[in-house]
Amino acid sequence: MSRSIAVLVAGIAAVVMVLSKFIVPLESAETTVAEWFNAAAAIAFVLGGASLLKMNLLTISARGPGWGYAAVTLVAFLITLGVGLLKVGVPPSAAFPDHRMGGTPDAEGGALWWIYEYLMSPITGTLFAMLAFYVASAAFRAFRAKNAAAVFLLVTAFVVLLGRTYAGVFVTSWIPSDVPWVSWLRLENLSAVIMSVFTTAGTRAMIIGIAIGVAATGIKIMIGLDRSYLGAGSGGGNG
Amino acid sequence: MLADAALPAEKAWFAADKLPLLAALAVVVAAVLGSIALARGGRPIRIRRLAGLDAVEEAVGRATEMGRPVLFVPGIQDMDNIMTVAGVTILGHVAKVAAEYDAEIEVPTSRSIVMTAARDTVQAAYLAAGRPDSYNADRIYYVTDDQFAYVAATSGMMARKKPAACFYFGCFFAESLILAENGNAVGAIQVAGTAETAQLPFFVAACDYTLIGEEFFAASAYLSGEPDQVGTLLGQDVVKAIVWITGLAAAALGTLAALQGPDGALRPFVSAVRAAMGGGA
Amino acid sequence: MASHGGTPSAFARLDRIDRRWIFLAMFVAVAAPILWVGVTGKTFPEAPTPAVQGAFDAVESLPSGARVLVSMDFDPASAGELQPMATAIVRHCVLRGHSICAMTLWPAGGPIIDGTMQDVLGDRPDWTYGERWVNLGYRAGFEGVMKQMNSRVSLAYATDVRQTPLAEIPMLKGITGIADFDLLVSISAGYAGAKEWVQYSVSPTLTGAKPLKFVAGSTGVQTPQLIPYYPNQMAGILGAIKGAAEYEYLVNEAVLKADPAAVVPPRFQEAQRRMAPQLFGHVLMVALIVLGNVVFFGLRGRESRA
Amino acid sequence: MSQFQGTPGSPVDPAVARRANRLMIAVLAVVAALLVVRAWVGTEVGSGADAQVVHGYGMVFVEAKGAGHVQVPAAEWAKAVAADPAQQRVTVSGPRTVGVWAAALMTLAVLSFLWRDNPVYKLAESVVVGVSAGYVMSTAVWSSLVDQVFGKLAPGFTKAYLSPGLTTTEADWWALVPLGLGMLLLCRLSARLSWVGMFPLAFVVGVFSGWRFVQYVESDLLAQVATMFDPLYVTGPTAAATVGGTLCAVLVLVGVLSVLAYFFFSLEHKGPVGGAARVGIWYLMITFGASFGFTVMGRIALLAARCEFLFDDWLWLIDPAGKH
Repeated sequence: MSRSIAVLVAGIAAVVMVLSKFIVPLESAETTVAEWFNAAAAIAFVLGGASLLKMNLLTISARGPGWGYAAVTLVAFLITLGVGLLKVGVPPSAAFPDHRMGGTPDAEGGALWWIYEYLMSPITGTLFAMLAFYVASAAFRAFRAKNAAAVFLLVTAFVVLLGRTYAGVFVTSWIPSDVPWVSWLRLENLSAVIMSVFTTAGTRAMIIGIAIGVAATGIKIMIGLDRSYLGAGSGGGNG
Repeated sequence: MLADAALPAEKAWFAADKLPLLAALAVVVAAVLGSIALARGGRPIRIRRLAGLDAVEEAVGRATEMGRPVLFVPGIQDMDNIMTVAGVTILGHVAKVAAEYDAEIEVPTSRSIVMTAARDTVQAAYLAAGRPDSYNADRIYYVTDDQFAYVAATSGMMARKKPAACFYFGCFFAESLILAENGNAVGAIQVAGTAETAQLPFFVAACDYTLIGEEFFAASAYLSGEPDQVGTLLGQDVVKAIVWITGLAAAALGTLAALQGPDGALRPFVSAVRAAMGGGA
Repeated sequence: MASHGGTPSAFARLDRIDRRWIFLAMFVAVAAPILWVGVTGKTFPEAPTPAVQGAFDAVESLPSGARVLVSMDFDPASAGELQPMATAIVRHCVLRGHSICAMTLWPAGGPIIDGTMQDVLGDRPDWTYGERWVNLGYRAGFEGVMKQMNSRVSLAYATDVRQTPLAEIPMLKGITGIADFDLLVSISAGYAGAKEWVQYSVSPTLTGAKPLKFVAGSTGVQTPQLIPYYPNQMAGILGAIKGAAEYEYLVNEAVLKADPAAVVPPRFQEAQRRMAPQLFGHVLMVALIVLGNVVFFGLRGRESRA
Repeated sequence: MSQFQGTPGSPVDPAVARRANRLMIAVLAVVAALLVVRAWVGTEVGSGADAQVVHGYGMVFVEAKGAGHVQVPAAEWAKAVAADPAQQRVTVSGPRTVGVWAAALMTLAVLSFLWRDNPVYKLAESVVVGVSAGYVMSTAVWSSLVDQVFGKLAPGFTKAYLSPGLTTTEADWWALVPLGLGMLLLCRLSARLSWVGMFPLAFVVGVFSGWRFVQYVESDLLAQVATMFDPLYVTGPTAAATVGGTLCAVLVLVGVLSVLAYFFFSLEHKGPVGGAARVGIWYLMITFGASFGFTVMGRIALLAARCEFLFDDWLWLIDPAGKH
């Protein structure tokens, strides 16, 4: 029963949003819904924090494997949240110099800014930078020219990798740049042609296909054929 | 509030410039719903052969010969991600082939709900293959939610057990590289499928077969056998065919208009249609 | 894998190489040029690609005093690639006399706006807040924020980050919806970012009377997915650090052309400096792939002979 | 568990592993000793008569301005000290210098994973998980909930205690709707009540899929198909430009149509469809190759940024941006 109501809610919401694109008086309905949507998105972040709290508390109380690390996460979370909500050390805003809560929570000089600048930035930045090492290792051990398709892929990758740095200019500088019949063979020009012709065509076809797929999913949600969203929550990962 | 006052008093109730969009939406809706109705009506819909799916049998067969396990990774996202759902559907097929060949199948997951879903799927596959006794739930286990910890544990497992076939079907991020690299190092046949565009190049370069984007969803729809899913697939093909023909006609018209020169009769028409579709002048 | 006889072949030894040597090679390939460039201060000349030139022209061609909405949709994890772009585009806007309205759709984007504006406006006290630039900050809601801004910016943002109501901000006078800006810029690391701006805010205006001009800066991972939108749905794209370097080069050239005696502060050449580690990193990658394949086919040849 | 050490190609032989570890420690010790020596010698900041020698790494200088402090290059400090040795206007900032050290150590902690999995890496990872969640949550509260929800329900209280710039004075009870949605969403945390969370989720999914349905078709289908009106015959200023332009235009159209053909699933790849699909796969491979190149480019750029931080902000080995 409640599932059917949920499916109905989703269907009606979707249809109204589609109609508001065409029926002008519905535009204000759309912006109101957008406002609710945004507030729900903000609360989803609160939900994320709460579920992190719950998970780590469970790990700690059960003394599960790595509970010490869970405790570190918990302490880091609570400290950051605390200084953020209380605006610890935040310089007051120029317009309201006497108001304690007038400043921006992450303004330079505040405690939350310090955490952002000196803990969050370097660690997330380095976690992403690690991918440079992994891709190098995979380059040596996994990217094999096993078939013609892979050869095509790797050769294109070489052209782009070299053509997008000075290496391309250096390697093919012997090709005259003022003879239009051959100058496109210079690596820097060739990589530009790959982008403007092949990537444009290939990606255009792909995004057309994806758009059709998204539209089909939307239709199924509107008529209640697709209910997979009633499943579970999700997380993310490093791209 | 101020903005409302500035608007003209007599406002059209319908956004006229969106008429082409409405037509396009109508075409898509008609194609998809019509095809679903067709599929529900019991009309058989053929799906083309997918090299990546054909490779499943070959890879599992080889694993059986070598007496080594088969590894299946359903991505690192939860069941609300459509790629994970598609991955688990394909897991059903792989498990069925494995059951028929009597190969061991190993499924480490990054989410506990995915583990539950994977266990149900694999058990059903073993039952369908007539070997319910060979099903071992312990081989399908949850590792950790954390991305790199998951990939580290899975890599370690791969190094120890040396699977002869590795399947990666689902939503992948940076771990795609590390998994494919380790699979390569143990000499496994690797088959991947994802719609995560940034990871596709790496899978194509490092795996033996890759189901690319929509191909991945098509494989899942085909294997699920549900008329709604197969019908949707057909509906999408119909829209693609319309795009194909429209595109060809557009190119012909555009070229003709260009050949006619700036004063040609076709030019205003082409510009108007193009602009109405949102393609500039 | 296969080693024949007592001593393993060179191929087999290479194939079993500890991957930490590869990590070390990558570190050296990137670190050494940084030290070298840091000491010498030399950079490579850049030849702008059409998409970057398009972005530059979009900013350049606006009349002085135009209003530009810059959405910095990234967090510190991608700042290595995108910060130089943000700095270069904002600097170009300021040099051309455009007013800037900054915002972000990413929760961790707030301090990035502050940092960028401080970098660019540090020596421009004449660029008063409220008159020439304004910081709206972060708002949760992704596409929901775009939808609201399409009809009225004040629906999404009641005040700026300094708690000033939008109606009292001089530079936003006459701005109702997003299409009232002369240009939209998104420096984007993924969702929500440039692609969503194209879909939700730019494309709907293309069939109307005043199409919204749009320029995107994007990470290497996302760039290929934006290419089909150029030049129809976006005026230009800065792709990865190379795009940033080209844009920096164009802006610096324009400065030097206007005043040959001008000195370009080194903080405005960040991306150009980064092209040196980039060069060696790329060459190493190519070399590793080639070497890996030589080893692979070398071993396979031996196996089939044995 | 040292997962990466267990992978093939790593020193599985314990003696080799021990030797590698000893070598690593020796290298680190040498680097540390060199850094100590360099700190003792000192680094010169400022120029000419203003030059001062500083001993240490990662120091951040600030100048008092208004209510807060702003970061200034070390050279400013050198100038200020040269003018007045007792000045207090430009000083070393304790918290920020500690911050640079913390950032540097955390950077190294993450990089240490490359050597092998270790507790220091796990510590950095645990810290960042907690810190990011806390940061995002407090930002969401301040930037969205305070103004958009609390401010509408209790404008007087919010203006007095939380958000002095608030202009609304009367309560807007419609704001209860998003609040209610949010409360229901929070029910998902409880096992017993999680079914209640289904409704706000259905609302969000419905709204979102309605928007996506329209915008994908408008932007990625209709507007993209519109580009196919591009003429296949392009005239350029020279013969080469005409040939090149025409060829490119033809290649783009052929590419779009052939890749689309590859993604036809209800037709077997035989005959003309098969031919088109085969051309399509070549286009896809080139597209992926370019994508591969761009992705690698991005990864390396991020690494370069981290290296620059270590060498510039922390170790003061280089000063390309004039920070010291």
